[in-house]
Amino acid sequence: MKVGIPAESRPAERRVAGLPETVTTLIGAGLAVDVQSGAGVHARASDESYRAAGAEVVPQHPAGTTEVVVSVQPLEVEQARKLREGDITVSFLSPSAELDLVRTLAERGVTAFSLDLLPRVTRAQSADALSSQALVSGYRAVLLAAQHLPRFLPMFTTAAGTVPPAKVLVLGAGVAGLQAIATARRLGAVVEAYDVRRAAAEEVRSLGAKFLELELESQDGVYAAAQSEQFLERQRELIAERVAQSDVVISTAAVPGRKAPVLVTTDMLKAMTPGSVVVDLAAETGGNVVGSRPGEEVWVGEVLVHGVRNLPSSMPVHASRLYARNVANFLGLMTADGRVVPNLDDEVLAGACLTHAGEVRHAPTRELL
Amino acid sequence: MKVGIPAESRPAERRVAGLPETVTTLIGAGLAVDVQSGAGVHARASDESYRAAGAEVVPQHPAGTTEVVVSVQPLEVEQARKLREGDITVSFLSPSAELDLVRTLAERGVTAFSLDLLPRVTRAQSADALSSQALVSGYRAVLLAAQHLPRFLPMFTTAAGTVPPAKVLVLGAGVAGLQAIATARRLGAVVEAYDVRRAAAEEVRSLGAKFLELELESQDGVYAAAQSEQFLERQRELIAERVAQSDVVISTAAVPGRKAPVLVTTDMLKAMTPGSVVVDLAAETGGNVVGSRPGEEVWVGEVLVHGVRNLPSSMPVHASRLYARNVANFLGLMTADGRVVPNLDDEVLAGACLTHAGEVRHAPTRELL
Amino acid sequence: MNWVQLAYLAAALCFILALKGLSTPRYARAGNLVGAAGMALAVVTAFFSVTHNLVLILVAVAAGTVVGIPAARQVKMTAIPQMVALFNGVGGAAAALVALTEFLEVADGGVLFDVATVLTVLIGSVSFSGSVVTFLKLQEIMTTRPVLLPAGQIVGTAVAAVSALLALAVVFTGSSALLVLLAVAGLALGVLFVLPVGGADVPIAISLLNAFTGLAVAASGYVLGNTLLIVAGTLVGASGTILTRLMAQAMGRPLTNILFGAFKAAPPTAGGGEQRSVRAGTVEDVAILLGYAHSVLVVPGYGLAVAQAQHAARELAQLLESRGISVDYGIHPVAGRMPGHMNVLLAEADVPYEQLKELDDVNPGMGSVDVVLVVGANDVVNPGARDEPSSPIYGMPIFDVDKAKSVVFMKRSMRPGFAGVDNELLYNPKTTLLFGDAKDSLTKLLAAVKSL
Amino acid sequence: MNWVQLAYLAAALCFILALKGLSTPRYARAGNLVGAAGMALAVVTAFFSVTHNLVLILVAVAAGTVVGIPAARQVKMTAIPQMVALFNGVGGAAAALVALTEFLEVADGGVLFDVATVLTVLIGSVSFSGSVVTFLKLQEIMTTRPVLLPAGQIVGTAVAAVSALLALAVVFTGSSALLVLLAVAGLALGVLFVLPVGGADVPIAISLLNAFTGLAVAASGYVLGNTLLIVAGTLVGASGTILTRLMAQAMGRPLTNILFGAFKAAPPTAGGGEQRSVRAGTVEDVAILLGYAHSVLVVPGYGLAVAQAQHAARELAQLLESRGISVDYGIHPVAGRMPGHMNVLLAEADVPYEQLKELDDVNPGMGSVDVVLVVGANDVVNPGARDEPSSPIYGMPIFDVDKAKSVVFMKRSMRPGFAGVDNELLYNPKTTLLFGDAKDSLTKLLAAVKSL
Amino acid sequence: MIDLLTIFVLAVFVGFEVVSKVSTILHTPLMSGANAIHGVILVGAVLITGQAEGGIELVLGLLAVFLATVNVVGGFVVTDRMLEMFKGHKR
Amino acid sequence: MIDLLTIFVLAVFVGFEVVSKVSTILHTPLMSGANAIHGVILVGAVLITGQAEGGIELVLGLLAVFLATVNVVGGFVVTDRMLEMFKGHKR
Ligand SMILES: NC(=O)c1ccc[n+]([C@@H]2O[C@H](COP(=O)([O-])OP(=O)(O)OC[C@H]3O[C@@H](n4cnc5c(N)ncnc54)[C@H](OP(=O)(O)O)[C@@H]3O)[C@@H](O)[C@H]2O)c1
Ligand SMILES: NC(=O)c1ccc[n+]([C@@H]2O[C@H](COP(=O)([O-])OP(=O)(O)OC[C@H]3O[C@@H](n4cnc5c(N)ncnc54)[C@H](OP(=O)(O)O)[C@@H]3O)[C@@H](O)[C@H]2O)c1
Ligand SMILES: NC(=O)c1ccc[n+]([C@@H]2O[C@H](COP(=O)([O-])OP(=O)(O)OC[C@H]3O[C@@H](n4cnc5c(N)ncnc54)[C@H](O)[C@@H]3O)[C@@H](O)[C@H]2O)c1
Ligand SMILES: NC(=O)c1ccc[n+]([C@@H]2O[C@H](COP(=O)([O-])OP(=O)(O)OC[C@H]3O[C@@H](n4cnc5c(N)ncnc54)[C@H](O)[C@@H]3O)[C@@H](O)[C@H]2O)c1
Repeated sequence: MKVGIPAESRPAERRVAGLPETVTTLIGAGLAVDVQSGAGVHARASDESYRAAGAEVVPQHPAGTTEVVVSVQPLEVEQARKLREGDITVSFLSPSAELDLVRTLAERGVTAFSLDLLPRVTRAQSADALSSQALVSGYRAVLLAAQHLPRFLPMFTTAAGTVPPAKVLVLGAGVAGLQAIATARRLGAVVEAYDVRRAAAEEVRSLGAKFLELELESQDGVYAAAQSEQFLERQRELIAERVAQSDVVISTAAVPGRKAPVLVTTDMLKAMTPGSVVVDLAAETGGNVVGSRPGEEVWVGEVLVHGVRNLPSSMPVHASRLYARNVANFLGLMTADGRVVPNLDDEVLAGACLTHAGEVRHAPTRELL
Repeated sequence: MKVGIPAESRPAERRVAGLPETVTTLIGAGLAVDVQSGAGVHARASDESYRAAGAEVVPQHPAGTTEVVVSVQPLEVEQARKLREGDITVSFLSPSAELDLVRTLAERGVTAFSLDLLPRVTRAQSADALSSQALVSGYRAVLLAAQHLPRFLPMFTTAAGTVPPAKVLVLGAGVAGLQAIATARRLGAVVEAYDVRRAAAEEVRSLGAKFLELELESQDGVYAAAQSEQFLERQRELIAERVAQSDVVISTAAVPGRKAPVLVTTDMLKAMTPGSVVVDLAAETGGNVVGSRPGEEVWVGEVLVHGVRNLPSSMPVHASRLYARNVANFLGLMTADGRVVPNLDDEVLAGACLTHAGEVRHAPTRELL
Repeated sequence: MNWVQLAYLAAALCFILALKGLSTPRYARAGNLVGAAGMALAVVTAFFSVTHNLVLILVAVAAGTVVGIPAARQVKMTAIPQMVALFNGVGGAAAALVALTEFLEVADGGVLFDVATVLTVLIGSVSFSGSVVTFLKLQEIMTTRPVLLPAGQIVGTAVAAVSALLALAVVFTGSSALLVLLAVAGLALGVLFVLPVGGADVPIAISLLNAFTGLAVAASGYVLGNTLLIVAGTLVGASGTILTRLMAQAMGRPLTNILFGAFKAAPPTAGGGEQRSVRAGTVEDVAILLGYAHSVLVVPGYGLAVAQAQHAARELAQLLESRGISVDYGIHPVAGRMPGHMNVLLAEADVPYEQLKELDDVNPGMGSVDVVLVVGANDVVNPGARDEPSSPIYGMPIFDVDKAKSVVFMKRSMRPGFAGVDNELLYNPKTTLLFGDAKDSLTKLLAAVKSL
Repeated sequence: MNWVQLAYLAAALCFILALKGLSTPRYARAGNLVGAAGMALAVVTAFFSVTHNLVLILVAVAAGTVVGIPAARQVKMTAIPQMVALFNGVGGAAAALVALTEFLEVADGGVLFDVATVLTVLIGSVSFSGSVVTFLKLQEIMTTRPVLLPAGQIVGTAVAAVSALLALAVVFTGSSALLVLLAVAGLALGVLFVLPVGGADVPIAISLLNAFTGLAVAASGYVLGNTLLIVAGTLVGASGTILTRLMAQAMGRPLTNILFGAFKAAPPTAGGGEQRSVRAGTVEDVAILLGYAHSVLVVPGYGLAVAQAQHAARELAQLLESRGISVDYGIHPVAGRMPGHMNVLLAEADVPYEQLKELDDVNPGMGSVDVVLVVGANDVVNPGARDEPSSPIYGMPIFDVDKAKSVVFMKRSMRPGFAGVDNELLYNPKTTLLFGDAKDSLTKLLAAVKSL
Repeated sequence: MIDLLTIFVLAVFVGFEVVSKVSTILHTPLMSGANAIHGVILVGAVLITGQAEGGIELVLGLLAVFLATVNVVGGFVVTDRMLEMFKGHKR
Repeated sequence: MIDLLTIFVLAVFVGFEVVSKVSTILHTPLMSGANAIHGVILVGAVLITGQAEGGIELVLGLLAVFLATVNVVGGFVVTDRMLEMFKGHKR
């Protein structure tokens, strides 16, 4: 069976779903690989290097010519139309934003896996592309903030006076948030973080940062759901107070499958020191910060709000490397004897499967259609 | 006596030579201060804050209306023409590039101090603006490189595989170089550095980085002078070998009053991994890297060469803060009883003095005229 | 005559040095040899005072040797404690016999003589019968559980009272028959003393009986007027007492409890673990394990991060390296709670990148790793992920630390890790648990390894 | 009679406990008190054996008390060593007198008695005269430099030979006159023994003489057949010997050298420093200084960076804090070799930002800082920058650490810092130098403070 | 008698001091070594048997010699075996 | 005699063990304390003087008592003064 790796066509996408090293892995598993010419250009993988790894470099998109198509972004609908029944596709599908595509895939009987639906169980970790890309986002978010900040992150005592360390506030301590905490601490900032998950407190402290405790206790549960009004009010107060004290705010709060919670209001931004920087990693799903727009820098008073769009793409070599391995590991879960045969009894595959045999298997998406 | 702080007029200069806090210091020393409206805009110091500190905010450039003019960049010749005999100016004057200005200042009998000529003796450290701005440059250079690098600086072992740490090579371990080393190490990179100064080896190691030893010994001396051909050859070999192994090169080598030494050739760049980043802090004085141009990003093959121009300006708040304190401390050296009266017998003032009483006192500049 | 005394004094010196040596790992073996040399000197010297029965005595010594050496040589390492108990018991019996015999030989030795005799016989018998019972327990010839006789306390008190009365009677009457009765009472007392002791406490009981025998020997020294016996016996008595206290402390059982008949059943040291037993070690145990290893693998996990123990871990590793031990860190892809969690921490602590090893670097050679130090990790070393298809973490690659020669687990409790599944490795006989906050434990370990 | 012996035994026990107590800072005072109590018990007991001259004896005791207490009370702290020497000397003299008197009283005590007497008199006299000379030296009544007599070795050997002959003669003849002569020879020997000892070594000599007195007392115990004197004297003799060795080690002078007449002049411990003397301390000294301080200021400099000692410094600071000591770091604007050098290092070691203090935070309160720990800094604490207008660094603000109660300087040598100027602070009497690589020294300090 | 008591007291001190800082791992070997040392009762056994005029004393004495020998010999050998782990590793 | 020798040997051990781990700062106080302890010669001095029948023995004995008292009293007091620095600081 053949796996196809297209050059990404969505705007500003610089990653690629397979690299020469994962091509080697796939070929080792008995598969053949087609790579669209130029697919790895941003990830610094030349066509020759793919060839050297054993892939065939083809000029066109591999949809319709390979049984499996792996990509970072969802396929374009026109490419999806070329897929044949039983073909498999693996990508971030963001189904709620791609309903046309989902319909097409279902109609054509394609087995479509969306890595953003992957169950976060232990066994699936090596295929967990959300985690691996969030790692990149967290790291880059701090670099972005440091770059835009007109001041130092670390403290310096020098002959020309002492510069205090910058204060960084991280809202949401998931994978990206934790990595942002770690990176900001590396650069010498004083970091504090807030999250609604109970376990987050210990996790934040395990990185040497301060966790902001809401006096009021939240309902337990891995992911935060809607909360009581009292809770939300106390949360707003706390965040308002801490935002005003911070030089940098990095917000990463998200609730899977929903709009991101709004945590930082315009008033809060106005209370910040002039020149402060806010990086909103949740901008693409609605934003944690009022007024942030994905891919844009907005000045709110004297505060720069950077709404993030596809941050991993800004570091294509390593982001692709992690993603490509995730994809290879994911294919590994369903490859045997040189054939990719998904067993949908496997909870991991079942969870990640969006459409199969003409059916939309993901309930929330089905409801949206 | 009055000190004037103009808004900087040179392109892309975002710093300012005085901030409300240093205005307070100057007023405390018995001086009055005029600030040109909008001078502190990038450094996030509003006209009100200057007023609150006791300064008068004036609409025009203070040249000709105050006895002392302090600035970051050299004055424009037209402003210099307004200065009266005996007026004092303090700035980075870069005399070799500003011969017209030097002539004007000398003709008008202005006492001009150039902070880039300040002797680097212990007592002058608090006025050493070259050091304080180099600190900023070293820090920003690493952020710049990290930002452009398509890969991580730190190492990560994750479920999607292990990413090795990036290798950073710092050429020239002066103030900026050392700070670059420290910042890159903070971000988790593996850092090595090279310098011709003998003492640099220990200084580099004192930051936990590796120092590249040339088997051949250099002539001793604080600043590196021209070297033997054999030495230069061995140096080229060593640098070529290490550049090829590096993901990031940050070059800061400089020889005061001369063109920067050329250390990295185009061939060396071509041997680097695709996607590598070179930041040339010496670009403004000729460049350590062949082909680097100040303020431009040049692709040499698949390597990005960033020629730096005025990096401190990219972080105006803290760069201004350090610079303004340097300037205040410098004025402090010659202020008594509310009057600024330079005593040119003082080695520090004498060293920094470029023109005085119609005379160009800095020998190399005099020769150029 | 005088040189005989000097020889005895020299022997006593050897014994002191022997105990001193035995208290430090470095000189322990030498100490034992010095002790043996002192003993040889003492025994040879004693033969110069023999006027009768030389041949018979030599035969008895030969017989003892023929029995003792093979027994000591062939016993399995795991059965050594009961063997020590047995040797201790026969020593106690010998002391009692010596006093008894001397009592028979000497007409009237005065009150102090009688008192010393009575003490020797009583303590010697207690030590003998007590040791035999501990032997039976450890050898599992009888149950290892505490045996609580009905009205045990009362019977014990009664026997003790009878012994006391008999002892007084012997001192006043000088009757040998009563002395023999006293010996019998002592035997009973010894049995009653040890019966209620449960499995884990038996070694403490042995140590106490050992100190008893020392005292019996010292008392017999008074009986015979022999300073060597006094000195050696007292040494053993004193050091044995201290040792018993140290052992009790190490197991978290206050000695007073044990001395005052509270040899009741106590739960094993650790908290949960349902029915199954785990081995909890002390900092010193682990320190010696590490200090005498050739290669150590540190496997950090989320607990390292929670404890912020990265600096302490690096310090310990450096200390071990400075002692010529090779140390690596095994970094699991999902250790911690975010990708690269361990990298961040260890970079902060300045651990050289070259020491960070991945699964594939380490697992093939795991068999030759002497000690794996699991610092607050759990899921990433859980063999269930490899061996139990039913486990929710089945299929995750792990560090096969169960294949190393020994494993030290640092955690605070028996609670599971992130995945919430029990870890078989905790119950592995190779595993020593070191309970407590990881930073705390590491700091203590550091001090302990330094003082090796 | 028997209870007298028991009282003596109890006193001996007190002495043992006293020495034990005196070996640990925590119990040192208590130990001294226990010793005094034991002494009181022993002396009171002795009075029960007094049959003659009770009043005279009481008068003598009263006189001794009247002389001893004020002497001990009023002596300046700096003059204590010579006072100890003097007390030691009179003790030696007393022992010699006791033996001499007993020799006069007892007709013929046998060879062992004679040998013990001879030893007591000889050692006691040596101790007395030797102590007197050390007193004179330390009190600077005579020169503190080594006095090397012409042909000193030969004279010494001759006097020693004469003493030996006299000793033998006394044993064989039993002549009291010869014994007095022996005492005189002993006095000469003591003088000869101490004369060549130079300033710094005098305390070692005192300690050795102290051990000598102990032995003299033990020997006198044989003379009098008194076990208490034997035990107490031996204890002092043994512990004094060990102590002498430890002191010699701490000063880096092998004891063998000292014992074999090599009491030659030796240069002060440190390397350069031209003529002027500096005080180099040991790790233990500094550890106790730190362990008993209330506030400590760490001033790091370029040397901390060179040694990469940031982690070790932070560990030490944390340890001190855990003992309730307040610790701050004084960060000088130009410490190190680049702006913010210390910040980078201390951030890496995770030192909380709140502990980083600047010049203005620290200097006003410097007078109340107990110990300033200067870790590889130099120029930034050089008082010349403040006080000497001619200094090339004049005008640079510094940490006024010379105003703190004491200063510990960690560096490798007497070499100056970046500015190349000598630092007066090194010669300040408040300053203790701890030579060696800063990381090394800090690591050792850490262990030493832990073991306090 | 008081001398013997003094000896006793001093020996107690020596016994205490000498083992007071032993690490856990050496508990068992130390106990075993001490156990071998109290086998010194063999000296007593030899002495009394060497003076026994026959009869019950001789029998008891010989038994004591036998038992004490087992204690001594077994004790030292078993201790040595336990201590093998400390052999050969250079620091 | 052999008992006294045994006592001597044991006391040597106790003396060694008891001070073998003292830290530098305690060297001088320990020396001074030991110095006070050997003032126990006062006991000997009292004993012989208490039996002296007058004459030279009495004079020598009284002198010994005086000197020994100075040793004892001065020794303990001076040691206590030295140890004042360890007073009162709680860990
Ligand atoms: N790396 C990632 O990206 C990521 C993300 C999310 C989840 N995970 C999951 O997290 C787990 C990581 O495995 P792991 O072995 O690192 O951690 P783990 O399995 O969660 O075990 C951590 C252990 O550390 C102990 N501990 C906690 N605090 C401690 C302290 N202060 N001192 C000493 N011990 C302490 C805990 O035991 P006590 O409570 O008894 O002390 C616990 O058993 C995996 O299951 C992985 O799937 C990983
Ligand atoms: N901060 C800046 O931006 C900057 C830049 C350039 C120059 N400076 C100058 O550098 C100086 C800084 O003052 P400072 O007090 O930090 O340093 P310093 O005066 O240079 O003194 C450093 C001391 O550390 C000792 N040392 C070196 N390596 C050591 C090691 N491994 N272990 C222990 N000690 C070690 C050295 O003594 P031994 O050799 O005896 O060990 C030396 O005396 C100032 O004079 C400043 O003007 C500063
Ligand atoms: N078992 C595994 O293998 C595995 C792998 C990856 C992640 N996870 C778990 O999932 C968690 C979340 O991962 P993620 O990064 O994808 O999360 P995410 O991106 O969905 O959300 C980021 C964070 O925002 C928080 N958040 C939501 N609403 C908030 C609010 N109103 N205010 C503040 N914070 C809010 C969430 O609690 C979460 O921690 C991780 O922390 C981890 O524990 C598990
Ligand atoms: N005493 C003080 O107060 C004080 C203050 C600041 C700096 N300094 C000293 O001055 C030194 C230089 O400071 P700077 O940062 O202004 O220097 P710089 O910017 O002039 O030069 C940067 C570095 O480039 C190096 N260099 C020159 N030619 C080179 C070549 N061919 N190859 C490699 N490296 C080369 C120089 O040695 C120098 O270290 C500092 O390191 C410091 O020691 C002293």
